[in-house]
Amino acid sequence: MKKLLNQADRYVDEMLDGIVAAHPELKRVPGTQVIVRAHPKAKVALVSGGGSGHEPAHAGYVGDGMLDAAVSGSVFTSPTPDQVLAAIRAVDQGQGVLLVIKNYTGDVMNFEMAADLASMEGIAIEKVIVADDVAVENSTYTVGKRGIAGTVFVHKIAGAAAEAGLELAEVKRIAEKVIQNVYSMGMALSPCTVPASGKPSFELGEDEVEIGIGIHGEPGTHRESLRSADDIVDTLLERIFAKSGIAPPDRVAVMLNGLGATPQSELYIAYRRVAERLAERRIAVHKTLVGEYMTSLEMAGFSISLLKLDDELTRLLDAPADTPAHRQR
Amino acid sequence: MKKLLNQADRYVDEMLDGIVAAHPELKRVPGTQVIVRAHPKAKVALVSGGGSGHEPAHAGYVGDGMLDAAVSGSVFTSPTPDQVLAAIRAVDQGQGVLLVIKNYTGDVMNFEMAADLASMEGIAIEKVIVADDVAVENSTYTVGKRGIAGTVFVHKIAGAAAEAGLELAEVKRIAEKVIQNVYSMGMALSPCTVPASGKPSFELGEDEVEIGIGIHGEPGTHRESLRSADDIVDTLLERIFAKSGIAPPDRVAVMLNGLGATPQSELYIAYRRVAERLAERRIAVHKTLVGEYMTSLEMAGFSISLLKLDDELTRLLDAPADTPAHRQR
Amino acid sequence: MLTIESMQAFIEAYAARLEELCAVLDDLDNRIGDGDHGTNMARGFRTAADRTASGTFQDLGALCQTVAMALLSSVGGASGPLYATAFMRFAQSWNVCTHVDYAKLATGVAAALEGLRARGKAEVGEKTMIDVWTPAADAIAAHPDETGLREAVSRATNAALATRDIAATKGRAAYLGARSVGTCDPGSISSAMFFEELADAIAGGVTKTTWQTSAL
Amino acid sequence: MLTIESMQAFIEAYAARLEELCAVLDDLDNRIGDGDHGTNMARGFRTAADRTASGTFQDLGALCQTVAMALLSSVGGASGPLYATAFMRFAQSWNVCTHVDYAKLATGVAAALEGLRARGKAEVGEKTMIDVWTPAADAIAAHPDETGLREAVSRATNAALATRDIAATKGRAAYLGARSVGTCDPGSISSAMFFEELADAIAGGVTKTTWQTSAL
Ligand SMILES: Nc1ncnc2c1ncn2[C@@H]1O[C@H](COP(=O)(O)OP(=O)(O)O)[C@@H](O)[C@H]1O
Ligand SMILES: Nc1ncnc2c1ncn2[C@@H]1O[C@H](COP(=O)(O)OP(=O)(O)O)[C@@H](O)[C@H]1O
Ligand SMILES: [Mg+2]
Ligand SMILES: [Mg+2]
Ligand SMILES: [Mg+2]
Ligand SMILES: [Mg+2]
Repeated sequence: MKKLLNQADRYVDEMLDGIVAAHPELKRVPGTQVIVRAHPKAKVALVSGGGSGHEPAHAGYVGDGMLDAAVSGSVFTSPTPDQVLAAIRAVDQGQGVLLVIKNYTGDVMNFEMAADLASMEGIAIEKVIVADDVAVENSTYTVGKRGIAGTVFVHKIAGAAAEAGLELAEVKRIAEKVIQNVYSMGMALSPCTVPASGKPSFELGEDEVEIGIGIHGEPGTHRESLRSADDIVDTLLERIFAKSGIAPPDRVAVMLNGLGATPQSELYIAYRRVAERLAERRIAVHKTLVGEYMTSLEMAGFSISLLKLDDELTRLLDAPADTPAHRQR
Repeated sequence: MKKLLNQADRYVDEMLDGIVAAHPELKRVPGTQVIVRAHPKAKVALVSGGGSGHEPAHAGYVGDGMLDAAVSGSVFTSPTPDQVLAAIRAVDQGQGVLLVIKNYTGDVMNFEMAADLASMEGIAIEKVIVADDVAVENSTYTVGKRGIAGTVFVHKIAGAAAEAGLELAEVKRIAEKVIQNVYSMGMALSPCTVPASGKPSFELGEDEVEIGIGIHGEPGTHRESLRSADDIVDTLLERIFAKSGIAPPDRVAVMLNGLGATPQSELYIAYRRVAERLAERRIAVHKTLVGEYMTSLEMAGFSISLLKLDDELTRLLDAPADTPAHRQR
Repeated sequence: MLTIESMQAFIEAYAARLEELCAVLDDLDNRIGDGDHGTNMARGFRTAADRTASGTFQDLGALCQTVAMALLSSVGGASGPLYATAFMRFAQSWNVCTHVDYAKLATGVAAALEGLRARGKAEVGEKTMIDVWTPAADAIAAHPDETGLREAVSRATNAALATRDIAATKGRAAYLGARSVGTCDPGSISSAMFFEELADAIAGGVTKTTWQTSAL
Repeated sequence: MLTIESMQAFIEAYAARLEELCAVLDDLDNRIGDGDHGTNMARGFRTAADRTASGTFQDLGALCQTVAMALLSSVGGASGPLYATAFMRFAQSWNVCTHVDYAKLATGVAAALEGLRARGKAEVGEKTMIDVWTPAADAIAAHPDETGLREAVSRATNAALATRDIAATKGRAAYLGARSVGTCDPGSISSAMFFEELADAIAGGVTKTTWQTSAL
């Protein structure tokens, strides 16, 4: 896999420089891998992050109506506690900070250590852990579900809550509500290659696909032979319906998320089927996002996320946002 | 190359259905491959289009402040005149229609035939032909430069002019001004595969790249060995500077456009260098767009476009837009 | 003699030939263009054949106009307007004729060539279908008889193969500059097939080229 | 005996070993995780080695605390907080000591294990580094002498290899379910290397496993 880069060990650093060069409304906290708004607001602050390689997540969601800071680790590697702490310090306006963590052992441990350090400095800190991936069985004996693309809905809705001036406990309650109601599942047609290793994350035959894929190039829950877009969508949706119990008269927001190399044309071909199936089941769609929201470098594939909405979530989902990766008025 | 599709010959049709399913603010003219705004406005109308496979171009730019209709041909194949005519008829509000054509023999001929038919129906029609690709030598003896990603600036700026209520001749003048001032060049790290053929558009060795690539999977002007992102950016920029004569005190808008499979992280790594070089040359950057704006299916690679701005273009570039692929407030 | 029936047979035969050799034309276009010429042509002439096979036509004018409109609304790309233009010119030349002799055939082909040149603004030597239509039209004009028609096929074939050595200055292959040398122009190959099938439908007994990618 | 010097030597040796075997650990992690364990560990211990090589330290507590902070700020991922926690527990156990005997070594390793368990909430048998640290700590605790230390190395090695047959229930490999069987846990292998290098720095003469991907 050819890469457009200078040196693998400068990949994240140069990417972050590029982001702030392209978006003057963002800035980088000097000496860190933390991106913050150039013009902070007096409100509860939202910090998210994780390994790099998921762009536009997470720095692309920093801005009005969404995040206040994004912390980027090495590619697919959770950022270290000192980086997370730097983000917390940079954005705290005295009204507290909510950490949005995706449920991976590494992310959870590093963010929690940072939260402990921040608490010791007297910063009011709360955290939520996103676990939307229904591919993985949830059980108290295992690590539980992963956090994947559904995280973007947490950024959007909790971000709107914070922007509206709600206090930390309320913003956290709303973020938790999103997490309770969002269900995702993904698949890959091809692997991705971490720049430092230079090797594909797995090998797939010319007519094989991975079902139940995460966002770090890990293999999925199982391998299948390539079928039609409609069949693949049906497979993912069946599991999402089974795990979520979403049924009429539920109203949902849908995200059809490209993992990196799948053309938008194909994402829309897949979305067409999603819309068809939701219509068949008489589940109303309030809002649709189709595009690259949470990627795995240049992996080909996609994920579907359904978010079950109530009036509160709907109102916050519809609130304006103005960030590099998501704008709505 | 694995594809997420049902049948190759339903690729475009299903994609268009997916687009209107995802974006209720758009609708499809029944029985055609034309996407229009669901709520048309009384103003000069803008119609653009071309082959499919360039998503989000062109349907993604239909909406407030940009296009009124997008016509999609088969993948990488200009739409037929009857389709273009259907688009013209659908959007004409009596104030005339401007066709935005990219400079390819097929597009020019098909759109011009449609323009002739529309004129015969008494519709006021004008056209502009975008030719921003500096990779190709311009000469009166050849087909001239191609139209590539710079077209998006034409959509944005002429779209803002039309939205502001300017009359057809004025909108055309402004579109021409953008075309005169926009310069682009691209490169590919890997080919793409047209669904109907199922074969990659060209073969590249593990350390080869194509320089001066178009957006239809054609090979570029020459092949080189893979170098660092900075070196590649420098190569493209040198030629853009040489052909455009852009120099201080010029002010520019920049687009760093991903061709499909290149991760956003790498686009930002490339943009970092663009910003660095522009700063060295003391060329002021007024606005930057980094992302996928005009793609070639799942080709890996990118293009750089520089648009030289004056006050009029700047004002129109900064006007609001609200379309699936480009929103600004 | 070209009749309504032989014209219908030609359209069907050419459509079938394009379907058979679709991958060859796509491959050529892949090398120096965007890989869709075979797909475009097969789609277009299949549409035309379906619309003309069933219909009854008063004259060759009406038949050729139907083909032209079918091509215009189904091909797209560069080849769509070009081949459609050729058939529009046939339609004008053969209006009110239920059959045409070799002299009128020559006039029709000459008119089609003129239409192609007007539409595409290419000259001989630019590596486009003009390189094939020009010698073919010349041959029929010089000898408006069966010999002339067979001569047109052989000149068309040779001219199509000769595009291999030309650097394109028109059409999509022009963007490759010197890199377009070494591959035959796909539109020229489809045009040579066009004359093979046309002559076979009119006069019969044409030995058809195999058009294998490796030789193009 | 573990001294400040042998601890410094250990950190340097372990960093070099991780650099050498980085690709092996990345490969393992590629198969059942996200392919970065070698890169993470090499980056972290190189940082730690650079910070400890030059410095002068009052006691093993200060040295281990420096290592912990270096790991914490340079590794990330799951392994960062885990190995950092182990060194924080070493630091607490060996505070104010300039050298420790085997008994204190045993206490320190036991404290580190307890820290790892508290941090990662994994039990033996879940295919994590806990599977290696547990028998190693037990062996040193049972025989707080050179024999015990060598026994710890051999148990660590065997336990690391035995993770191949386990289906992961903690860490990233857990998402693969049964598919994680057949590949050794990368963190267990890096932990086995840890005990090899530690024992070699303290007692010398340890025969090191080659850790070839094909055997893991
Ligand atoms: N200006 C022109 N005049 C005549 N023929 C042309 C011209 N431009 C292109 N062609 C012909 O069209 C062919 C390409 O057709 P096709 O691949 O279907 O369209 P596109 O180039 O739009 O993909 C070329 O091989 C060439 O023979
Ligand atoms: N909960 C846990 N408890 C103990 N060790 C764990 C736990 N989760 C993961 N590990 C260890 O961490 C290793 C993976 O580390 P690394 O690849 O660096 O981090 P990441 O999984 O974040 O990419 C695993 O091989 C395993 O040994
Ligand atoms: Mg990792
Ligand atoms: Mg084409
Ligand atoms: Mg073509
Ligand atoms: Mg890992």
